[in-house]
Amino acid sequence: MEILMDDRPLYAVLVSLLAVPMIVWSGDRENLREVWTFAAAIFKLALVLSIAAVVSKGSLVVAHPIPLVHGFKLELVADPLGVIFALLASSLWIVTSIYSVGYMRAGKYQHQTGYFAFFAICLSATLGIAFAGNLITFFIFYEILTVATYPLVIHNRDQESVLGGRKYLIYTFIAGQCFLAAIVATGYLADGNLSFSPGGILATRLPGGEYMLPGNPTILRLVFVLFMIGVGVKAAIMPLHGWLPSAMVAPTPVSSLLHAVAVVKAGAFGCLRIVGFIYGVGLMEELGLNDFLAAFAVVTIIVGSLRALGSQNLKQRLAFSTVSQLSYIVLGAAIGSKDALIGAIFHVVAHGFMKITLFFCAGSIYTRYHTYHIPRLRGMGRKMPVTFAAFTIGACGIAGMPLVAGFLSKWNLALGAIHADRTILVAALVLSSLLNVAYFFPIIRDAFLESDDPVSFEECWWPVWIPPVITACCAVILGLNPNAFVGFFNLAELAAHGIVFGGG
Amino acid sequence: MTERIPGVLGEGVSTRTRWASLVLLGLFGALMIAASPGLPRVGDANSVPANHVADYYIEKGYEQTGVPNIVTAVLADYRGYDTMGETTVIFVAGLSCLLILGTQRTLRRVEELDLDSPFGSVVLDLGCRLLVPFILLFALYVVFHGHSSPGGGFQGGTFLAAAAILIRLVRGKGESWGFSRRQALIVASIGGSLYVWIGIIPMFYGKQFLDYSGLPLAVTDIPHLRAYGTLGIELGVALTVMGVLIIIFDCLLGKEE
Amino acid sequence: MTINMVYGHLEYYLVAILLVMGLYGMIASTNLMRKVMAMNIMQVAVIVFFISLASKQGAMAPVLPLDENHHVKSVLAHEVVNPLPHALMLTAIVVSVATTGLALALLIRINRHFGSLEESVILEKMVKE
Amino acid sequence: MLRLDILFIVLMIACAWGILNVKSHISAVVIFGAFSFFSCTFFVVTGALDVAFTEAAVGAVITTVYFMLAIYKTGENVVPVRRKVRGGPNP
Amino acid sequence: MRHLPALIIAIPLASAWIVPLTSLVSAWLARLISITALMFTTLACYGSLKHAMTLPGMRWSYTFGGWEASSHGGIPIGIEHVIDPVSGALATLVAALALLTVLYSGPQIPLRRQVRSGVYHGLLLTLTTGLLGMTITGDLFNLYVFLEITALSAYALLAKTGNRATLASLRYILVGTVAATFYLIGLGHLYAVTGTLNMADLSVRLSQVQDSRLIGFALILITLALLTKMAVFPFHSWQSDVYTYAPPMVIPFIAGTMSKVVAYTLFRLFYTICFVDGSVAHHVARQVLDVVGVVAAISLVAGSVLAIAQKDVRRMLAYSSTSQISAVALGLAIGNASALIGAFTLAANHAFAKACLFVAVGNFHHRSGAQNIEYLDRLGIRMPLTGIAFTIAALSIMGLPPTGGFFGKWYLLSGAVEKRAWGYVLAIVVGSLLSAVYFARVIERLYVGSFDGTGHSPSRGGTPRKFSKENLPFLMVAPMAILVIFTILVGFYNYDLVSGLLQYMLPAGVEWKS
Repeated sequence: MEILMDDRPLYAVLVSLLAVPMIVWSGDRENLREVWTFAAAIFKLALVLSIAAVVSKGSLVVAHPIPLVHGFKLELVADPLGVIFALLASSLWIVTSIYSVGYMRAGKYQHQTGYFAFFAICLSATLGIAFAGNLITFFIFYEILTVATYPLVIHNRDQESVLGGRKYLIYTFIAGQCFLAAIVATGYLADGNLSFSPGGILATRLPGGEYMLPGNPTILRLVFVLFMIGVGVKAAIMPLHGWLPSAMVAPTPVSSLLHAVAVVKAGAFGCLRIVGFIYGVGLMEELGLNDFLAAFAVVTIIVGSLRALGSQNLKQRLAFSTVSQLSYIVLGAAIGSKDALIGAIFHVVAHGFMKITLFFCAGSIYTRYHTYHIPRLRGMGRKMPVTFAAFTIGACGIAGMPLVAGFLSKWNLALGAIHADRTILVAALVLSSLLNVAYFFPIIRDAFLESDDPVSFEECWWPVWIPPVITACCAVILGLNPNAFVGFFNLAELAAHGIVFGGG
Repeated sequence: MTERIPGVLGEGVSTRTRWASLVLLGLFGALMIAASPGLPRVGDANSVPANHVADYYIEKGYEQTGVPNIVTAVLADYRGYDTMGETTVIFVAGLSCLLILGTQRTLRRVEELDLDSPFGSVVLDLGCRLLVPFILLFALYVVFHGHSSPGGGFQGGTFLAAAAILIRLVRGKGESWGFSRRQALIVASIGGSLYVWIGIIPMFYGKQFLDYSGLPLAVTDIPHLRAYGTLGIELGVALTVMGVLIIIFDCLLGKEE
Repeated sequence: MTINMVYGHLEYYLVAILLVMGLYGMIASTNLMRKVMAMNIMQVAVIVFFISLASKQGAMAPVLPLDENHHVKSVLAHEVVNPLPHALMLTAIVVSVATTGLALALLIRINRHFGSLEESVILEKMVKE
Repeated sequence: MLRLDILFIVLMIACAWGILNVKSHISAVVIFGAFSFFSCTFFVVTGALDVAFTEAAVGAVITTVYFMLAIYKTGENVVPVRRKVRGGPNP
Repeated sequence: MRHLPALIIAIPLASAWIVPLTSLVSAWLARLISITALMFTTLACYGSLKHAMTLPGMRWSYTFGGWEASSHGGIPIGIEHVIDPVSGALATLVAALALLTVLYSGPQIPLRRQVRSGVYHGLLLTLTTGLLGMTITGDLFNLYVFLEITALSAYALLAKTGNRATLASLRYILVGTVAATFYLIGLGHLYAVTGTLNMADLSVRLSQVQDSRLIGFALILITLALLTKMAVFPFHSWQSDVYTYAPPMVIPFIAGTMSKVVAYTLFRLFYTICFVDGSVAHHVARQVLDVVGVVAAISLVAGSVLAIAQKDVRRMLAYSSTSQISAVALGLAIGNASALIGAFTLAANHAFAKACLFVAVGNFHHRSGAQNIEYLDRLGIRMPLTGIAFTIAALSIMGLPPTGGFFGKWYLLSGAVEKRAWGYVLAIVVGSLLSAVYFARVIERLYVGSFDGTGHSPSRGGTPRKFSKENLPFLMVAPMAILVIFTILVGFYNYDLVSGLLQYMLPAGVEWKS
């Protein structure tokens, strides 16, 4: 595969960062301020698309590296996996921006300038994570994302949000330190090589098939655990998920883009990077780490769904559903067969579109009726038909119904599990799908059927209800033709192929 | 934790502290005694330190610096840089006392001393009248003869200060020859500047900092020139010490505002 | 350690004792004035240490003598005690007096505010504030 | 043979003990004067004339005077009572 | 040109002597003189650093009085200044910070009290002189003299503001004098076995000494003294009170530079004096240094823990300094290339960031009289510039990317891992976590404020005045801005810093791992 030296990834990262000073400068002149956001978003999407066009032909786009510390550079490499994540984030940023404008203005929120500024920073960090070519680059943007999200979490400045913010900081800082320690250890074990390469850098496979380990396996396992703590907090793997539900106090756009897509996916994405590009699936087998990881993933999937079933607050329920859905990706990484990886990578996209739809809906309901309390949604389907239609589509997708994107990812996951003869996992998938149905469909039933007042149209103003429609449509289109738009599925296949067979 | 009374251990002296410190200090003493066998015997003429640098000073000292008192030679010439720092330390002490205790008023006026009643009896009074001139004379002798006999700037300056302090002590309020803190500060600064500039001037004549052989004096042979330089800095030191000691005295004795 | 050795290093042992006494005074005495005095003891101990290093058996003071026609006699190294530590210790003495002056100034300020130099009294005052 | 230097150091130690344990400050200062006087004599017998000179001028005279002044100003010539501060750092 | 190393000392010292005099005439003149003097001093430091980098061996020795010192091969009868990359850079740092401090204290020193301001400036100049001298001197006893100059000036400046400050400063005097005495005794022992005071000559002659017990004792004493001056954990007790009650204008300078200079002395003691291969001294020094490492690792954590427990911002910052300087000491103790680079980076970063933090806190105090964390409510919003400066500096001390603190931590960690010292790794990680905790607390106060009625317990950290309307004077904001810019630059241009300067600081025999 040929390599194209080109700084577009760097520009894609920087563009939203450049918007920040303009946003701050515009201050309270709202429309002008929003113009900057949209300009940056569109520009960013354009850049990422142009990169994707190259990458989907099977070549890499590499920005000129910037020396960072002795022996390590700031490398930005656009490979299939990264491009998928970048596409997801940058495309959804536009939709979310529309939605944020509607939501924030309708809700008359304070300090909107800071809100949009930090949002832009978060997007830069996300793109940085997507394109990071080595661990230290990844870590830098990872920490920037952590810090830049904090002001958005405590945006309401009330006690609840501040407590949520503290919880978030504690979890993520601890994770970050463990991650850093793991990275340094890796740099030592793989003497000075931290760059992601498909198939892993830690172990070299001898012709005989067995692996030559750089250090004794215990240390490798320990480092892996540190890594998993590092990414697992953001990916909300079960013992480490505590911050996510309490971070739901943030305004809904934040929850929808960051806590359904950017931040948490950054964690899951990091998990894929570690498994596929640092350790390599073969070494995972060798060290017996994949069962270890799979166990956690399964537990998270099931227990997350159960907790979702348990909560009566819509956003909480969505949060827990996110927790459980994210672990599909982790599970795919853990299984490590090609189909499973395709499923996992595709699930990054699919879940992004579906879950953001659901959050948008929750937000618009809140804007209209100021409630997240599920029993009070009874009959609202007839008042807000569009919103609830979108909600239904999203729910179907999450539950893995055919014709919606979620189905493909689950299908591939199941296939992968079977090929890797771990049929038991299929049972887990099925069970979780049932649970998804169990915690979404009562809402929909109540909303549409549990009242007999005539259908009316009481949506809020358009920026609030258009975005969910768009994302829902995308989800459906992806379900019908997974290669719609830029060929997500091909990219996923490319990435998975690279991970499994190395070199790629 | 936020408040402790000052102490080396930074806390009140409970018996526990007392014993702990005793143990630690005993350990310290034991260590020092244990290390002592490596030290040269007291009075050993061929110990290591006696034969590396010191012998050079003793044998070359006079012909290089023209100062028979080798300690003065080392102090003021070979290690004149140290002595400059040392003078600075004194000066800093004076400034510190001004900063901590002195104020505008006390710096202006003289009769601020807080000795409400002089110690003076007739005998003391007479004694100090007799004594002071000789002290001054001796002080000057010490300063200027420090080359070829024990003594030098510090001692001389101390005696100069002692004279003034004696007057203040005996005659009490108001009697300080009009030598206020202000003048003391001026004297001290002049002394120190003298030192520094004696150091700086040679640099204009292509010599190193504090290289007295670069002083623009009409003296041909280097050792004499150096001797003059030494004399100059001794004078500077004396002035500084005198001024500062008086400043400290007055500050300690100044009225509270 | 033979008797001879002990005899040759007696000064150092005594210096150690002086140092320990000074330190102990600084720690254990409850009065700030005494602490400062103890500080002085410690500093003098160091000076004694250096001077003992410098001394030579039966050597003369480092002031070169004059011969009959008033020229400075040149001497051999072992006839004169080591002048370097003397120079250093002059500095040390001056430093110690400077420190003492500063410390006493602070003591007076403290006494003005707290009305005492007894640690226990000062502590009570501070707790009251 | 009698070693004067040892003798003087021993005397210094005695003085130090006195400084630390005597009741009133003034007597402590007086003993301090004696202390530095003995150190002077020690310096003399070890041939450190300059140091002895300086110590006599600075240590024995000036420092003593300063201590006297400080006592005079603080007006406290008290017994350093050995009262135990209960507990450790912050009672 | 060839006199630059002497000018580094001569300029501030000469002006220090005349500033109090001129203040008798006009305080403005005095301030002007000190500012210009420090400007030229900074230039001299920078110039001599530049020149030293061009010399073979990057070592520029300047002897005083024309008496040769050992680097000319002979008997070291004189005193020399040694400018190498480390000392030159550190001197430049010190001088620059001193300049900033003079500017910063401008609006806070009332000029009508002429003499006081004159004396203040004089002391500031002597303090700078002392620090510079400690940095660039090549002679152990000369270092002691400058140590005392520094210490005395610091005692006085810190005691400037009244009662508790005097008490704290008195304790500082007692502790500091004990430290200086220990240093002197250790020095005496080294002199007794080598007969020289010049560092270069000392390292040569010390390598032939066989008596490990004596060398060990000397090293232990000197190390104890230096650790005390650095306020590393068991010996830190003097620092907190001093930093809490001291006048806000000198604290940034003292907190920023003093501990670094002493740390550099520690560095030289071990790396340029003792580490001569195969000598007994090297062996002993290595052991002592390992102990230092353990102490530093403990202190790194303990300092942060103590900082978390504080109500008062400046006290918190004092304890955070303890933990940070311990990180530097840890880097010195680990002693491989990465760790040393980490130590240097952390030192530079901490110098700028901590100075900036203290300036910011001083500004908060200046306008609102608040010094307790409880009273900082939403000040970050009312004083946006100061708030941002505080936040950035705090982030860089927490060691979050892409600040200098992060890179320093990175190098330090990789050094520890190279040495397979997992305990150190743990200490570093935990330390920076805790630092994140106590800074996050303050920043949250600054921008969000408090919700529970607690926190407003009347406490001694400066009761809150009415928030003063008029803005801060320019001279109190500009230094803060400069400091924060430098803090950011240390992070962004870290690589150039390392490749351009820091890597030349590595002592002989310590090389990058391939």
